Amino acid sequence: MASDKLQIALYWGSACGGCDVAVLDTDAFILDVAAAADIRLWPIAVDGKYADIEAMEDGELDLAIYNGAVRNSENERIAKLLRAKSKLLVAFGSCAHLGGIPGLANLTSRDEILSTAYLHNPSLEKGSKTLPLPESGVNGTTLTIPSFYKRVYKLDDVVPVDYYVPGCPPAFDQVQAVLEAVVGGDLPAVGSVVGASDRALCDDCARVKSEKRIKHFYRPWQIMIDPDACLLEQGILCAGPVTRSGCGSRCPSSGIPCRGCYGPLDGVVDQGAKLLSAVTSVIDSTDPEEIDRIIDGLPDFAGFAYRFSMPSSLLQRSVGQ
Amino acid sequence: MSFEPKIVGFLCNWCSYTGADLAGTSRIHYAPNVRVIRVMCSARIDPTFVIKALADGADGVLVCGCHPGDCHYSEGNYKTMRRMPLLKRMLADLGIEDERVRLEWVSASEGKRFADIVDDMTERLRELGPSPVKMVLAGDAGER
Amino acid sequence: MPEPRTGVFICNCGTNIAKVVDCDAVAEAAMAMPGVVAARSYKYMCSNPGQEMIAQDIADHGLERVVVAACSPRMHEPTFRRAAETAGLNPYLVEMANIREQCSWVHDDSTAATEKAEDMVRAAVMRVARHEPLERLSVDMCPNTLVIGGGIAGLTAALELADAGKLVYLVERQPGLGGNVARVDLTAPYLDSARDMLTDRLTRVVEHRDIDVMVSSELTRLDGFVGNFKAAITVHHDGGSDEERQVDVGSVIVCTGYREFDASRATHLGYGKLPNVITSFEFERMLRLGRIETKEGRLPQYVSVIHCVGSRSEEFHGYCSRVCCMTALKYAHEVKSALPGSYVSDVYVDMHAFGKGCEDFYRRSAEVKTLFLMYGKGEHPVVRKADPSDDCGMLITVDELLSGETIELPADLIILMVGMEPREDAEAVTRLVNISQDKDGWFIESHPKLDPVATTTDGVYIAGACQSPKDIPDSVAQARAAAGRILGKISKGKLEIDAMFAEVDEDRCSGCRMCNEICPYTAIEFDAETRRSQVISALCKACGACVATCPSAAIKAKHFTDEQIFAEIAGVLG
Amino acid sequence: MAIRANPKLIEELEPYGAEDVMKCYHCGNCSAVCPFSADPYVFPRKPMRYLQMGLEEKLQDQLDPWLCYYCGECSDQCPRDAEPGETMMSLRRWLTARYDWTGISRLFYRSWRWELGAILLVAVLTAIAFTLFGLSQGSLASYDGPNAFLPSSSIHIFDWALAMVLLAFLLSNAARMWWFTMGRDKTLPTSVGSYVRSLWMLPAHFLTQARYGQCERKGPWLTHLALMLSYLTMLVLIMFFLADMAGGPGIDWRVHVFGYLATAGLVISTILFLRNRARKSAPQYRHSHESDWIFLVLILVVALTGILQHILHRSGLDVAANVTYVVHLSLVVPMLALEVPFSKWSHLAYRPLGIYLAKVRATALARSREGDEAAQRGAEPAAPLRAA
Repeated sequence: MASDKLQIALYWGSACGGCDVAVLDTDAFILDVAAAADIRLWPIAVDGKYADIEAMEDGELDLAIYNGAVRNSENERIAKLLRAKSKLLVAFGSCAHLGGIPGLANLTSRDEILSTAYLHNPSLEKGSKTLPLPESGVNGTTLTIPSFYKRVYKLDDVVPVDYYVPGCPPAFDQVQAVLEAVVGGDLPAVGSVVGASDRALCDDCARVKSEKRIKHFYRPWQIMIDPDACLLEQGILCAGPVTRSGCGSRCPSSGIPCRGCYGPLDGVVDQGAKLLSAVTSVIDSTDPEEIDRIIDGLPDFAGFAYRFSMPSSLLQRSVGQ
Repeated sequence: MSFEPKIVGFLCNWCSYTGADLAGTSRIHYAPNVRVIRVMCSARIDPTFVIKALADGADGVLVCGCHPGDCHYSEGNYKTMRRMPLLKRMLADLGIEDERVRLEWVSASEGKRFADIVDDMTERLRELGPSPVKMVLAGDAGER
Repeated sequence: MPEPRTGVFICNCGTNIAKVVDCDAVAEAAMAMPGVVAARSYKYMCSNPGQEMIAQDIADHGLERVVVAACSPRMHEPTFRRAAETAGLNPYLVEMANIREQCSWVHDDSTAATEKAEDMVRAAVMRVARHEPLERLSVDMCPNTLVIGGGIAGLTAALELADAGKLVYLVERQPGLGGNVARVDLTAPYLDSARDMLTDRLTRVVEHRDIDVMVSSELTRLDGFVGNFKAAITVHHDGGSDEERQVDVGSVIVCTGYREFDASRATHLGYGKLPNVITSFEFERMLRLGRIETKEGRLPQYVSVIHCVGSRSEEFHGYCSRVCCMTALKYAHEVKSALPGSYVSDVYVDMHAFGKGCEDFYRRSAEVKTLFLMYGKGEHPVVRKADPSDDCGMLITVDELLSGETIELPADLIILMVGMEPREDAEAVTRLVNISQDKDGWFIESHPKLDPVATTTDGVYIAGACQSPKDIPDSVAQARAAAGRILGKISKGKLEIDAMFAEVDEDRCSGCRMCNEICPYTAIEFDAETRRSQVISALCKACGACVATCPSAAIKAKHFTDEQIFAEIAGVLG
Repeated sequence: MAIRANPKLIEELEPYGAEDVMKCYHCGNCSAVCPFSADPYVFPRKPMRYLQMGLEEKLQDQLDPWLCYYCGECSDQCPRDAEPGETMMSLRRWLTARYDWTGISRLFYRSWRWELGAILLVAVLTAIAFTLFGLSQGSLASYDGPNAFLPSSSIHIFDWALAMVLLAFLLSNAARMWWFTMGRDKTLPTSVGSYVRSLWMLPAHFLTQARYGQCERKGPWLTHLALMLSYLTMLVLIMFFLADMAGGPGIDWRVHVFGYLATAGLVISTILFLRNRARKSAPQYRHSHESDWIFLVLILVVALTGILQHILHRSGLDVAANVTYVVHLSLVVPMLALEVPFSKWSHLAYRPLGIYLAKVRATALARSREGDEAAQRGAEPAAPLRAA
């Protein structure tokens, strides 16, 4: 069916749904979108079928917004499908952009995940041995389900991506901005991150920064947080310095350290390594034992440093067998 | 033929690199497995470099700086002293064995010490075998 | 973008490299490397024909980058940079692969060595492709000098500079000039008068039209960098009024000297409790007044000098204070000549008489029948009041080493040779002028042997006892050395600063201030207005600590950028 | 217990010849080159240290100075010209003065005028006494025979009387020496046995001066031995064979041959010594205390007058012989009466005694050390047993 309306599709891969909610969060604006555009696919909100997309001409879609990481064969299949059918493919949110929270699964292995979930989960009935298989025969018929990949990929590991909208989830004003940009047709260079700043979060963070010397790391609940001072200077691990701004510094301003969902800045190839380098550099000690004691205050550092960017890091995953 | 590890060595210009040069001028022989990259100060060594080397296929990474207190830039090596322990902990979580990344203090006069360190590290890595990084990533590329 | 046209030059260094590394094979392999348009192996690259070959190839092949695989860059990098420069190529577009010191000289397996050499060359090729042409900075040199401290070192330095027609600001905290030397009577070993030594200098300094003397003054702030410092000085006028002065200087000489050890800390010597136990400086005052007597006004029959008070001890300072031994011998001479009937004894740990004329002085003191008593390091003499029946006022108990006996030595006057200590505000000074202290608190020179008056901060020099205990000749020598260094810099007019320094990309800096604390040279300034950090290039020594620290990759280490090092990593790993 | 140092002591020692001791900075070269310096007697360094520090008591207890023969090696080796050898020499003089309870020797050593004055006085008195005695009972014209001017029988008695007196002085001083160096020290486990066992050393060293022989330079030893033996021979002849000596005019070779040898020995050795001292030919001759000169000169003139008297008598010039005899005696008497107990000569007793006592002391110390070790061994539990 021909239409002069903007043809768009939204899809969620391996995701929590937060990104879709973020789109809905645009509030009344979403109605303008609905007015200005035909939403051809949006599993969470409208009734569209893969078949309809497959039936399309290549490039029939103007815009495909993909949120979530690529964890299984279906995620990849739809990513490829949308890439083919859409003029623009936007990686929306941390998972599509960097791998996101699901990407933390790369710190362990597929086998461990499956055995934990299907063999050793306390909620399972005794002796259950059922493991999800791509194909399984049930009284004569064969059932197929998407195959569960060895690890999590970010979107551009499987298809070329035109734009990235970072955030977990992206701030709604940016969702709006992106959509308006597309409507207005004024788009930055392909491959760039849109709806975010080129500076670190600290640029927008209202907390007062001074020279940094850290003698002890605390979890946020361990101390009375000074509402005005830089969290890091108070010994609270904050990913702000290694994270793109654009979120409006919502976490730090509410006393919660930045987790880095907007991802690293241009020129930083590995967000976790950079955070490590920056934070350890300002440890206030020259005594190895004391230094060890101080970094004891940073448990599961890999988990924190790569919370949103494991699959986009240099090693992409744990290589332990 | 037995496995020959490739080691990337990051050496500070003033102590360790000079020490390595001294090993040369003193003709102290050591294993040819190390590939040295010179930086002005060990403090320039961004943990990213270490991870990059591993990601690019190094079987081990050796980081050398001036002995604590002797830094040409007075306190650069203390930054290294702070970065490396946490880096090693993080790499352990990422499945990189401890022996693969090593921090040593080598002064400009310790050519022998540098040679011994390289020999020792090479030997340990021979026993440990090739780095898992390449295989695993290659494996992923093959079949998701 | 296409890889820049690169030439690779492999030196055989006679046979030094060629006998282990197959240079031709390396050259051949190099030809296959990205951007390489010419690769040669030659006997001696550092020789004139070798350098001409490089220049020629730059012209013939229009080379944009040059890689020289030869000896250590610490050896010949300047040579090959010059060679490139003569051919009109920016010197920073040259990279070396160290295939001699770190390859041919340390390996014997030819295949492995050749393979390694290839990796090293590949790394250099890939690195140099990402090099940028850099220009050395040139800054003006302000011909004025700030001298902190009006002791013998400060006065000497000031005169040296002023006599050369350069303006000197001499800042002295005390109301009067002269420092510790002004408290001394005669000087060892030639027994000439310190007063004479000083007065002539003092008058010249005060009258000199190129010396601006500020007494009762303190340096409160020093900003800027070599050649371009701004110093803030507070002058305390009598009457309590303070005057703030701002002066521009190109160099600073720190001559803050020392303070004497507080003898009352060595409780076993009874200083402060027994009236006739006095410090060397108190005795100097006696000598200057011309009458050696006890507190009771009697002439002492037994005069005892106790060495190493506060020095060379586990308890206080481990170091030797350097001048006390000869001063003590001087006392022997002065006492003997003033009171011929008296008995002088020196209670010491070791006799350090290494200076010019000092051993001879020691011999002469023995000849005037000075009794030398030695005690062990770590032990200490104990002073007590004598009994009325004794023919002396006090008794010194000491385990005498050379006799193995524990003895009691009679004494009427005891002189404690108090050692030297860094001044109480030494640490404050280091922070003001950004130099560092050693474990004992003395200021650290940039090289203990080859650069004893410069510091790790360009343009800041140290002279005299603030660097370590020192006698007058050494202090004077250091002061003149520092002045000489400065005059040399001034005579050049301009200062060249290496192009290798860090640079902040203001469009990326988020003002997180992670880097501020990192810089050992305080070369990083935070601008509170713009909330951005900047690197003062003249202060930067290019260590790169801040670059590795910057979480936004906003700081770039010129000539050691991330890209360059990544390329090198990829290169060595083939 | 701390010992009181006395910085003034050195000044007291100066008149005895210790002038350079303060120059010593205790490198220990002297003790290293000395052939006799050995535990428990380490010298010259240690006595020099005691002297510098003025540890009077310690010095008085020292036997070390008597173990030194002043070969001069130490002074040669001394980098500071502190003259260790001379210091030891002056310590011997000082100790001699200390041992002597009369105080005469202190007087002599500190002032040569006193010494010389005393000698002259005694000489004059002796001369007068013997002249009056001679005239009272004989004739100046007859040297021997029934009315001899000075009959050997009476001189013989006089000699013995004098000898007894001297012996008394010497022995009492020797006793004091023993008391200072051994007797006082109650901690010293000496036994009569150890005294007896080493007794042989006294005559042995007295007669041979074997230790002196161990010095590097042999010359001084031979000269010294010659002087000593000649003197001894002469003493024996005079004390026991005076009659035969004085008898004449014929020459009785059985005794006179010894007489001649001894006289020759005396004359030659003293002349040699005098020459050396005059020329300062070796370190031990570089510093001559007045007492050294007086001693040598006295022996020489005694010997010469003796010879002269002998010749005159044999040539029948009895008057001249008798006059010479009186002169001879007036030199002999002060020599024996003053020099032997109170001055340089006394070392003929103190040195062998010193060597002897040193030996006894050393054995005693060794024994007490063994004792301690034994005690320690006893204290230790029997380890091997426990192991078994």
